[in-house]
Amino acid sequence: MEGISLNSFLFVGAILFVSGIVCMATKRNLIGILMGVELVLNGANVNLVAFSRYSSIGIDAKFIALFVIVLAAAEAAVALAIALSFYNNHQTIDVDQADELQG
Amino acid sequence: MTTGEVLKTLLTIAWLLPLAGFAIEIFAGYWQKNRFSMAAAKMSVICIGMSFIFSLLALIQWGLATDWTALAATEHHGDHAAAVHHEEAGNHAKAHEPHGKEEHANTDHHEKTAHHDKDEHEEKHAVVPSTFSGRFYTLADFGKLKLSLDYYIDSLTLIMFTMVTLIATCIHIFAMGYMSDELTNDYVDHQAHKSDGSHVHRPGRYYQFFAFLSLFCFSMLGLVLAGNIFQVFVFWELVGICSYLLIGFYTERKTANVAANKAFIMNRVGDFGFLIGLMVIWTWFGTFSFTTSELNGHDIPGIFEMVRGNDGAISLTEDGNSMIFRDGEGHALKNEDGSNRTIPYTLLVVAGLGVFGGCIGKSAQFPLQTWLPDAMEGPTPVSALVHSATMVAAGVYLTGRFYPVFTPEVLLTIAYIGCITLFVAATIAVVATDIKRVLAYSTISQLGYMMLAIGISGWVAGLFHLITHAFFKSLMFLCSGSVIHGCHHEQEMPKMGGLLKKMPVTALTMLVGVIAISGLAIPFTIFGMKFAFSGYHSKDAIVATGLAYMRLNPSHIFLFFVPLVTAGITAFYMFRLWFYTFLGRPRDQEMHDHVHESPRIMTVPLLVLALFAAGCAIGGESGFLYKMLIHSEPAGVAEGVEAFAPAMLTLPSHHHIHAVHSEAGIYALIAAVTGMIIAYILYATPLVDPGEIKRQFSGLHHFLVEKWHFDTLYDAMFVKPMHIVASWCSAIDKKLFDSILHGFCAVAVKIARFDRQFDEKIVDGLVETLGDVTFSVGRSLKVLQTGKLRQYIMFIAASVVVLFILAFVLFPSI
Amino acid sequence: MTIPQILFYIFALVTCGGAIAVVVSQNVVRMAFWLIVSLGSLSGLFFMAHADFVAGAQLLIYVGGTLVLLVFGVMLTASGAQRQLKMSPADGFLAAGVGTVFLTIIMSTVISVDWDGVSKTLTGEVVSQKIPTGYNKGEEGNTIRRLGLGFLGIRADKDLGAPEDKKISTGYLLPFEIVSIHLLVVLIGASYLARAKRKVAPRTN
Amino acid sequence: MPSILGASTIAEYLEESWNSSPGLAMAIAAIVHVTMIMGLFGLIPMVFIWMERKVAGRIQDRLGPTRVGGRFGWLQGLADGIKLIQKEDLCPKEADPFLFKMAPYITCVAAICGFIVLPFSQGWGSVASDIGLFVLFAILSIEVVGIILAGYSSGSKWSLFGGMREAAQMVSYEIPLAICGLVPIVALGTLNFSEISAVQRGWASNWMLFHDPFTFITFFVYFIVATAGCKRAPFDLAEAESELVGGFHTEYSGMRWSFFFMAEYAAMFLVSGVAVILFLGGWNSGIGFVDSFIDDVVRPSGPSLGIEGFVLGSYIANLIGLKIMLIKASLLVFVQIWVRWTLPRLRIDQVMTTCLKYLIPISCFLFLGSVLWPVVLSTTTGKTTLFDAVPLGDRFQEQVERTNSEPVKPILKKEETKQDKKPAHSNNSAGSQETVSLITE
Repeated sequence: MEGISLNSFLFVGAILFVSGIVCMATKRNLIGILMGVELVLNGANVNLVAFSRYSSIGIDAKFIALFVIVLAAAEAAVALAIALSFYNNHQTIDVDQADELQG
Repeated sequence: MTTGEVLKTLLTIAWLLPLAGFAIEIFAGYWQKNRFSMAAAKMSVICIGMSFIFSLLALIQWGLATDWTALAATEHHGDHAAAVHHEEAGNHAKAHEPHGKEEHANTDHHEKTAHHDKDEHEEKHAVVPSTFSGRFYTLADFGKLKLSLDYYIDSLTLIMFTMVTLIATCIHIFAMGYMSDELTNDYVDHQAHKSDGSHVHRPGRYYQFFAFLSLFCFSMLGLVLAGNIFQVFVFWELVGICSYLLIGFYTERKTANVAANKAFIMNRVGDFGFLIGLMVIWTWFGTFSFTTSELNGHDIPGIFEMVRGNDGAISLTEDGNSMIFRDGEGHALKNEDGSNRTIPYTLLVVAGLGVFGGCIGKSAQFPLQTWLPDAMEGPTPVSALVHSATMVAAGVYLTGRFYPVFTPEVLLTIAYIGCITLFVAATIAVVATDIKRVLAYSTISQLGYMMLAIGISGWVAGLFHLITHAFFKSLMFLCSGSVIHGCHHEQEMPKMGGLLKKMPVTALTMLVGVIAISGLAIPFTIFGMKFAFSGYHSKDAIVATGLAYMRLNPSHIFLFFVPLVTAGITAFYMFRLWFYTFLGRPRDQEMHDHVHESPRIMTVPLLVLALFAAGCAIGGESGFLYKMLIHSEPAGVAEGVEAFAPAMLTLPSHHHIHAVHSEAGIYALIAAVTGMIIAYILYATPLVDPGEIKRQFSGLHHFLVEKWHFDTLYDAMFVKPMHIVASWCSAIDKKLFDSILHGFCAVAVKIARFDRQFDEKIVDGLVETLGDVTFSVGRSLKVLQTGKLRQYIMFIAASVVVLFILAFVLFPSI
Repeated sequence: MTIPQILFYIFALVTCGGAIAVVVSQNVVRMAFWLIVSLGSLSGLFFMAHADFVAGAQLLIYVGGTLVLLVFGVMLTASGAQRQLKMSPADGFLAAGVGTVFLTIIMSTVISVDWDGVSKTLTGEVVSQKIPTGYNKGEEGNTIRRLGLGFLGIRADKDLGAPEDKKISTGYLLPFEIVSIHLLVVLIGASYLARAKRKVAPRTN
Repeated sequence: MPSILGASTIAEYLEESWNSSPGLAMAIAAIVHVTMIMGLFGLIPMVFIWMERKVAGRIQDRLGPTRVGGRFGWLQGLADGIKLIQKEDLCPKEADPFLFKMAPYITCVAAICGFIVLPFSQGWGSVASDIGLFVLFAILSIEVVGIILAGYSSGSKWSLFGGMREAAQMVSYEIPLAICGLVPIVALGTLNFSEISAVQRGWASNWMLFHDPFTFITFFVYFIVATAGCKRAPFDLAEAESELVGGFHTEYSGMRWSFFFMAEYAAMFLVSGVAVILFLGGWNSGIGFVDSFIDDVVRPSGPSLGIEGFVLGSYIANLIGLKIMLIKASLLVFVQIWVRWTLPRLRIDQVMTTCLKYLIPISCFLFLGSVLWPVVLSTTTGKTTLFDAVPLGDRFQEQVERTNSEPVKPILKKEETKQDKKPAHSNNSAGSQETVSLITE
């Protein structure tokens, strides 16, 4: 794979990661925030896979990437359940409404 | 099994049975249903009875082993001794000595042979040992010091065992009846009052009483069986605690408590001396064991051998200041550097005096005699036991047992102590009106006799009197108990009188005891034997010893005359008691009407004891008891001691005593008869009014009633000074120490005040300031906790950015 | 520009564009769509990075599973007629600013690190930036056997020392099983949590 | 990126014979493959729509299309296509126009991508991935997203209902589908379609269908689940005409509408192809001597076509294999069509119940059974398969041994390894190829 450097992968990961952060920070919809989380996790996964390809970590990084994916699925399931519960209680999905715990 | 093992086994069983009884009773007593049954008493009686049987078996075993030849030999010896007057004494003594050596060479180190079974034609029996010793169990092992349970069995032990168990059995049986009113859940103690004046009601303590009795017997037997002086001390104290428990049995009565405490504390005074003696012995002798014992694989000689060697003589160094230790074969013990092991003679005296101090306390000798009369507060069976077989006998027994360690100076002290005691107690007994107190003072007096006898080398006489006295005194106490029981716990003789018809068995058995203690006898020989009760023989022996002693040491004239006169006084006050109680007209008619003879369970022991009181010493010096005892006589007593340095005392030998025996007997009999007649005149006939005499000698009477003012004296000597010293101490405490303490306290309070200021201003201030700051910071930071998820994420992101930038700025090189 | 490079840039562009579109989009369903696009092409990137199983798992779990779930969630929580939750422009600008700075920092970090040097320091090997890929290198990205054996502790890509060490190495089987159980528990918990609670009507009397 | 086996063959041919640059060669190869797949994607629905019409007609006791293109109306599909292309592309006012337009593409892309990994004969696939089955299932699972989006973005309640139903149905049926796919995988120990097919060479008794009782049942379960996964009748609740008008595609028209159908037929073919490869011997005829003849006589014969090991005979053998494969898959599609026109539609709750309460437990049971089967069989008969096939245990053992004997080097060091003085291990991938050849031989 000539011409593709490790940095290219890392840049992609960085963009995904920062996009995820910004997504989390800006979306008022709880599910939008979840999407941001997924983006962040994928940004990390890109790095893992890239290092697996370009460094001597080897296959371990792929294992970790797999675990990340699987656990992200679990996380998404729970988060969605929370979202539904939240919706049932508040009749909205707006996270700005969820400020009962403010100081 | 050898004889020694058989004896050991039998006596051990006899010794431990009462303990088993105690354990069972005291634990079984926790169940309510056992408390008010006769089971405890029966158990107790069975235990002590079995003990008696085993003791008796041991006695028989001992006799069989020696083929009773020892007694026969003594018989020969008696003949022999009688022949001393015919100038055979020297021969005998000479024949005696190599013999002893030979025997010691032949026999085991642990065993001493009797000195008296050694006539030439009895040679084949000479090897039979008369002493068995050994070790049960090592309690503790502190290097050189071994604390162990040993046994030491000779004929004295056997006699003591048999006597104690027999008397104890009788007393137990008697007590079954006497204490039967305790068999209730609601015992009314008429002599104890609550604060509102009503009588004390309490559950009966029948089982407890018998448990304590058992423990008492166990302790006494253990003391007798003990093979070392430390063990003796242990059981000594056990006897003490048992007497404490039993004297204070009516614990609701203040007088009983005081008496128990008094007995206990008085004994502690004596035990203090005992402890000093023990320390001296341990420090200089290095062993507690009476006879040769094994330590770390080596035989080390016991105390007796070390002091007396094999010939019974004390071996002094040339300057006479120290005593050389010897082993059982007479060789001097060596130190590691080869020099002779010695003990300063003074310390030996101190050791002897110390141990005898313990005996003074235990046997209520002058000047510690005051506790014994007060000990009458206990139930009468206890008094009987204490006064005859156990408590007070322990002191005399130990004095006898420890005789080899006593130097002539100590013996002289013992003699004088005994002399004083016997006289003082007898005089007090003359005026006492409480039936039990009369008996108590007579006990003290008789104990004085025993001590005196031992002190003047009448070893056998003293212990002989111990045994006989045990029998007749227990008899009399039980009789008095029977009287008290019959008179519904009335103890004052002036309220009695004329009880002979009401309670004939008690009266007659009492009369046997009175005759016995007075030493009356028919001064003729019938069928070759003097017809006399036991007291005559023993007291006769003592008086004879005193006479012999006086002849040899003319300066100690009192040691003969005082006991002689006191023999008369004894007869007087004993008959006074009997006449007062049983003859004449009843002085308290109402009480007299209710008097009744005691049940059979109480009278049967009286009869048994009366039999023994009358006949135990039958035969006198050729009797069984005497011969048994003389078996155990320490080496060297029989020969007497020639004017011994530094006290320059000459102790009479058997031959000397024999020489004056019949003479002394007559004196004593005259004295006793005189006393009896006076008593008869005074109390049994209306010839003389004792009240008149009392008035004429009111000063003396008062002096005697006040017990020679001993209690007053002690009060003045010890109690008052102690109070004064205590008040001084209290004053010092209050004035000096308290003020110092108060000063400290004040300082502490001041410091604390300052501290409080510090705490409040600075510490609290700091903390509160911190809290306020935290609170205000939290209040202002509260704004940050918006509860808005997105803002949190922004915070995180922004802070990461800031951290990154900070890291870049601060660590640009990385 | 080689073919792989072109492919990479296409995939990378779609991935990043999709991610940014997710951020920019206001409609949740559109966000989901862009997320699908982004993550789908990300799996293409994984394929290119010779991680075909990870890529497959990415497709299966993320695109096929998680995102369907998300869309599901969107539909279950969309109340009313497509009400959109607008963010305030200030928030947007702030987030964009922070995001830009963040991205700059990460990018500069990535650039400033000498990966070859780091690798050399750590493992003594130089990271080759250019590993040529030829044709017929059939299992260049075929990692399934390695992964499978790696789960069992048999490592084809690493020298674990002596041959016997390869056999006793425990691998990732236990973590994998734990994750499986975890997943199961999470799913049960999630279904319980998401269950509509029936509220008891207050009694009227 | 896993190299594209077929493409690489062409590319290598171009590179070696025509001395073209690698990039160019690869690009040409890619274009060829894309064309072929797109063609297939266009062709398959056309054929199957025609087939559906004819079968439906016959089942309903009528003729079906008869006119277009000749005697059997075999160009009817093309005619339909032309008609649909001509139709106006409508977008409802309430719809989300962007998503509305994108949704069919996603569905289509998912279906098309499935063909990337599905081989039609030995080596005749775009990508010979080791995880072909896995990727195929993954790609098929994307399809549902398009449908949901379509249903959602149409702005119509019918569409939304349809989309939701479809989503629920497909998400549910994915589970038994994957588990049923695992059953032969467990028995075989590989996810590679080529290897799976190669193992089933020889008589039909070697087919996974007859491997053990569990795979036998699994095939039917799989077929049911796959039918449901393709939202075919009787599980076509998502587009139930009588209730939801047209379900998720109610608002669609013209070409966008046809895309959904093309995707559906493509998916039908895909799942049938997977069933053929997993259970029905793939491109093997099922007649022992025919297979032997093809592989042993035809395949190695003929002149070389420029690269080593690539001879004319192999081309012919693959062609035969392709035909066998297509026939088998078409037969299965026929069965699906048959079922559609003969069975009534279920209710949506029945559909879900069937899946969640019956198919999932059954498939789990089958999975467990197939896992335990070799153990039971080997303890009772000493063999690991009922019929004569390569024992699973041996092949696994062989893989382990090969992995152990392989020079263990990090992938990164490949370049150095090549320049190393160890020519024996210069090709790191030799081992894996060896496996494939070992199985095919």
